[in-house]
Amino acid sequence: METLAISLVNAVPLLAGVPLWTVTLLLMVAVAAVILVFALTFEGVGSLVLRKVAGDIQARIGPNRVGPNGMLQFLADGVKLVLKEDIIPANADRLLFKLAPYFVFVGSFAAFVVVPFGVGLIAADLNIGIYYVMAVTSLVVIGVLLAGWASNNKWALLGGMRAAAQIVSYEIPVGMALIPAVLIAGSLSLQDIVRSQGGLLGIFGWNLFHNPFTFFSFFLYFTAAQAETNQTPFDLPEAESELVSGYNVEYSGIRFGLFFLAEFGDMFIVAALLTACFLGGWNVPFFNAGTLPWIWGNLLSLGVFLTKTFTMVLVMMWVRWTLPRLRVDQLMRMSWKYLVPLTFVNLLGVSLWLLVFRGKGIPGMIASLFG
Amino acid sequence: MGLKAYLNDIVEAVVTTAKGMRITARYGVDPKEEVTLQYPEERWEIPKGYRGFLHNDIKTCTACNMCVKVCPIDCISLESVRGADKKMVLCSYDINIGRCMYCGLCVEVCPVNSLLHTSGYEMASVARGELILHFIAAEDAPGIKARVARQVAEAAVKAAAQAAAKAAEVPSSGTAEAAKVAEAAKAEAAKAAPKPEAQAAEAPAAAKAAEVPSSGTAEAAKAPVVEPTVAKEGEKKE
Amino acid sequence: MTIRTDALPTQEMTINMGPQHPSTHGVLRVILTTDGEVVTRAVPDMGYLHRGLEKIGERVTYAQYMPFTDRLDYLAAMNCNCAWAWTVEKLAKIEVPARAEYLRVIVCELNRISSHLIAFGSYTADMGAFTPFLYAIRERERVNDLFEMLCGNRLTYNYARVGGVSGDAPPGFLEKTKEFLDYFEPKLDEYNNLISYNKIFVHRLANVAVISAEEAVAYGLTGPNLRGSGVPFDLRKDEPYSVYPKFDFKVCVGTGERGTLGDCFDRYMVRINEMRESVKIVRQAVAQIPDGPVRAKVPRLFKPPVGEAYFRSECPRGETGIYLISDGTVNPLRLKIRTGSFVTMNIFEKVTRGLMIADVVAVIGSFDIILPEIDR
Amino acid sequence: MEAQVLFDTLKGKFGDAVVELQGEGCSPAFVVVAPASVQEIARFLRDDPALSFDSLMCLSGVDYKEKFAVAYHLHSMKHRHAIGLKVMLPRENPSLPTVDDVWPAANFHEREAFDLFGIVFEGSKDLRRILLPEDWEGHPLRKDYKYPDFYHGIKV
Repeated sequence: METLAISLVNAVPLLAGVPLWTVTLLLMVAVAAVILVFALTFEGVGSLVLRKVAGDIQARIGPNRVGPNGMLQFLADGVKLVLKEDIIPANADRLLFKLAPYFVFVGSFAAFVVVPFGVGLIAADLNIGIYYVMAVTSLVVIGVLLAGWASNNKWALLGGMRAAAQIVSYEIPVGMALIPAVLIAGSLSLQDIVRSQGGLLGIFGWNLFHNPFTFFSFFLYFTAAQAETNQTPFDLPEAESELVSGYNVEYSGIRFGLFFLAEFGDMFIVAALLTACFLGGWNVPFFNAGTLPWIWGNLLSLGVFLTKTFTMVLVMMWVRWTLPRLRVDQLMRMSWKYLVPLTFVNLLGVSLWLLVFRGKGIPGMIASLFG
Repeated sequence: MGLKAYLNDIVEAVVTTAKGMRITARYGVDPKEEVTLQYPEERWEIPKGYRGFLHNDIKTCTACNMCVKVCPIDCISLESVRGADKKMVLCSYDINIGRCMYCGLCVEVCPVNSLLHTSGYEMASVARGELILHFIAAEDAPGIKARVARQVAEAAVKAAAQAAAKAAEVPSSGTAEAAKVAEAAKAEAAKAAPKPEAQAAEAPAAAKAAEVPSSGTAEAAKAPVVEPTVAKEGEKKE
Repeated sequence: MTIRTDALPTQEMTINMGPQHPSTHGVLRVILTTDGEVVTRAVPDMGYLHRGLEKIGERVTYAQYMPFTDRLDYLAAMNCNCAWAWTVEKLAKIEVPARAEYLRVIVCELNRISSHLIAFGSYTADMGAFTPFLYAIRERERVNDLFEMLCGNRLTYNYARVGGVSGDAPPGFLEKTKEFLDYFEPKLDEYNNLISYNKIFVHRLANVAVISAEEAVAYGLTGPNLRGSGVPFDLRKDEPYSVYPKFDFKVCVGTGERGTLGDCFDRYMVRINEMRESVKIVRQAVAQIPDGPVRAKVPRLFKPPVGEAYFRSECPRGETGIYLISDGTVNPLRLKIRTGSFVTMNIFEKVTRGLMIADVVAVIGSFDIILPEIDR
Repeated sequence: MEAQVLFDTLKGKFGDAVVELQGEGCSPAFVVVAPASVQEIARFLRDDPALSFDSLMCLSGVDYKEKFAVAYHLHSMKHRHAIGLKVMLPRENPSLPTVDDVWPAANFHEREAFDLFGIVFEGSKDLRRILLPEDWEGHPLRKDYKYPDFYHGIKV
């Protein structure tokens, strides 16, 4: 960000007298605003798409009244949420009750910072990108737990407890399933991971096809991430038919809206990580977008990235509208007896593979056979 | 749990999930599978014999009271007076459709098929009173009563006169029978007469208030009828 | 799931589930005492929908009571209609024309299909899969269309009458019924593929709330809940009424195919299989239906002889038994309706002990209770 | 099994506790028994291998205007036969022993009879109102029940 600020100061003579830190700060705020707008738009559109997909799958139409073909439904929903009365239960812990939605929203929004949207489109290319995402999204647990506790509602409390147990247990398989990508790239930075999947192999350069173990990692991560973002079949913290609405049962208006937005934000983050770590990220197949002029290169790679990400989001919705929900003990069993051992075995497999074949994947080996 | 069972579990989970997802995907992509009826714009075909709002054709109704008796929840109320020709004349017929459960028992018992189900099913209202259908406007009831009373009185007077004339016609016969008939007719006329008079005394005031023309015959035709298309009213109100 | 009692001392929590709760299938209230997620006691509290249907019965005539039976179990109103008609006919020994009996069987079985569809659909929705619920509703709409064609209403049919049915089938009804059956039968396999044998679904249901055959009989369970425990008892077969003896069908019982005999999955599967049997019955009935009148002559001011009758018929939610006492007047002296759901709730507290909260939902769904039937 | 045969069996076993056979116009026929011995008879009906009435179909309170009654409808899954059992009770303080330890199914029915008729089942493991609120006054299915105008200030 600072380098960008320096080049900006150099380019625009008007800014010559302004201290460098001010420019940097302003630039950061501007970037944050752009990402916020993007996140909110995605979350709005995501909710619309979710309902449309649900409609299609369930042999009905879905929202189609607001705007052409229901396109503006999410705006109507948003306006409704903002205008609704903000109710705080009489015996709630008011401070924590108000604080909880922000925790959840911040946790999901802050992860957008390291999402590699394009060749140069990344708010902060942290060298600990993946760890940052995992750390920041864990903030959601605190928010959910606070919400459940502060509501002074036993259903909400149960939802909060479930969420805490669930997210904490699934943190391990999520991390373990992502490590193969880190091993292959040799870096925790998401940009580096994406770049490692570029090259002349096209889609066979993706980590997904690198070796059998990475192939499995993709599905393991997908499953574990579904659980971490509380999507069906792992939507126990919400569990509409059991806990009514779980931790957010007492929330209304914009506070509920924040939970709602965070849910879609999480969905995007998971899909983005899937894309970045396994599906080649913003890499345009058989083409190096970095060679194009800055603006076109970035636009092209952004398009590729978003296409892949949205496809993954759609698949997540598809799963969501097909499967029933697990029970709490089954959820825990799934994490500790299935996903954790499998991800460890997988990690071992990837490490051995990399050691034995000196970092080469199957497509790479085949390619080198043919010169 | 052996390793085989463990792996079997995983495979089974994946296979059954895939099966389910194949079905949902088929519905997801096939637009023909959408079954939603876009209600206010599209409507389903209402079959014959649909049990919608009740409608009573008061011109055919004989005020036999069967529907009132059979209604399990007493949502029909009816008031009638005995007319000049000994038939009952309706002076009010109300159905509380807020209470009606559309069971159709009343329609089934109606001997002249004047009470029927329409195909109307839409009605929105903000007051419960609006849900009571008046097939004869409440303000017309006194007018109808007055008219019927007058007709009854007229008929009674006529009958008395006829009887008297009959009695006068056959004085020569002098039989006790004829005298008896004449006597009876007179007595009947006398019985009938005072009552209508008493009513007639009240009636003008009521009639005036309601501004019902006392032209008698025209009234029956004029008696306001609630249109069968109640649904339209509901739409207007929306 | 075993509970360690020697663990750290914890406090039990009392949770109020219902009467407004998405998966109590109405206004059932369950007072849960839980130890974390594990239910130590679940006491059902009923009566939120009590309308005094038995008291109403004492002030209306026999014919007038028919619409009230619609409200007894609104998802299977036809079955309740016919149960009432059969009871009164048993009491007054009225002969019903054959065509009317066939029509009754057709509508009863169609209604059983639609009721089991709701049971299936709402159960999957309780388990978190919302999609099959809408598929079930879609199929049920078709049955409703048929009933609307037949009697003019979609939910409260009021179709049966003492001595027959309210009207003959309109032209085209039987053909449309056949069309529906042809459409519906393959859907059952689709449901099985979509959800019934889904690993998660099976895991949620199998070995949950096991009721042994002896227990089921002792607690008076009937219908699919009894058959789910492996007792092959079906009133249509074992105490035949109407024209049921003329049809060939199988009594579906639980087999314990994915767990223990008598668990939630067995009760669920019995319903799915029963839909197939109902399709079979309707097919036969449509093929065999004779011509003729549909209503016996019953005096308008109907007064049955002094006497008492208990008639039970197989409704989708178990046996609906009506105990009817006549004192020779136009109104019954007393009528008691024994419904499947009401009796089933008796065992609820027993089977839910030690389950998890999510399992309580599974148990309620597997019993397929409906509140108007419990509260009457 | 014929109702008459069953009646004779019971008569032979319990003597005066078995009052009469009510067969006329009743289907199934009723064996009227004395209130005090209903539990004993019920247990016999269930446990006797020739009878084995293992299922209680229905238990209803009845108000015959001059008397109360409790009617039991029994069915045997093994022999597929049915019989009615009836107990006549006085209008004042009607009470009789419970049968819910013979047939667990009886519990809810007994609660309902207690709720709507005020018939007390002695020794019941859980005799509370079931359909009406705990603080409801009166027993609605009695013929002499007066409808209340208000319940907690709410117009009924």
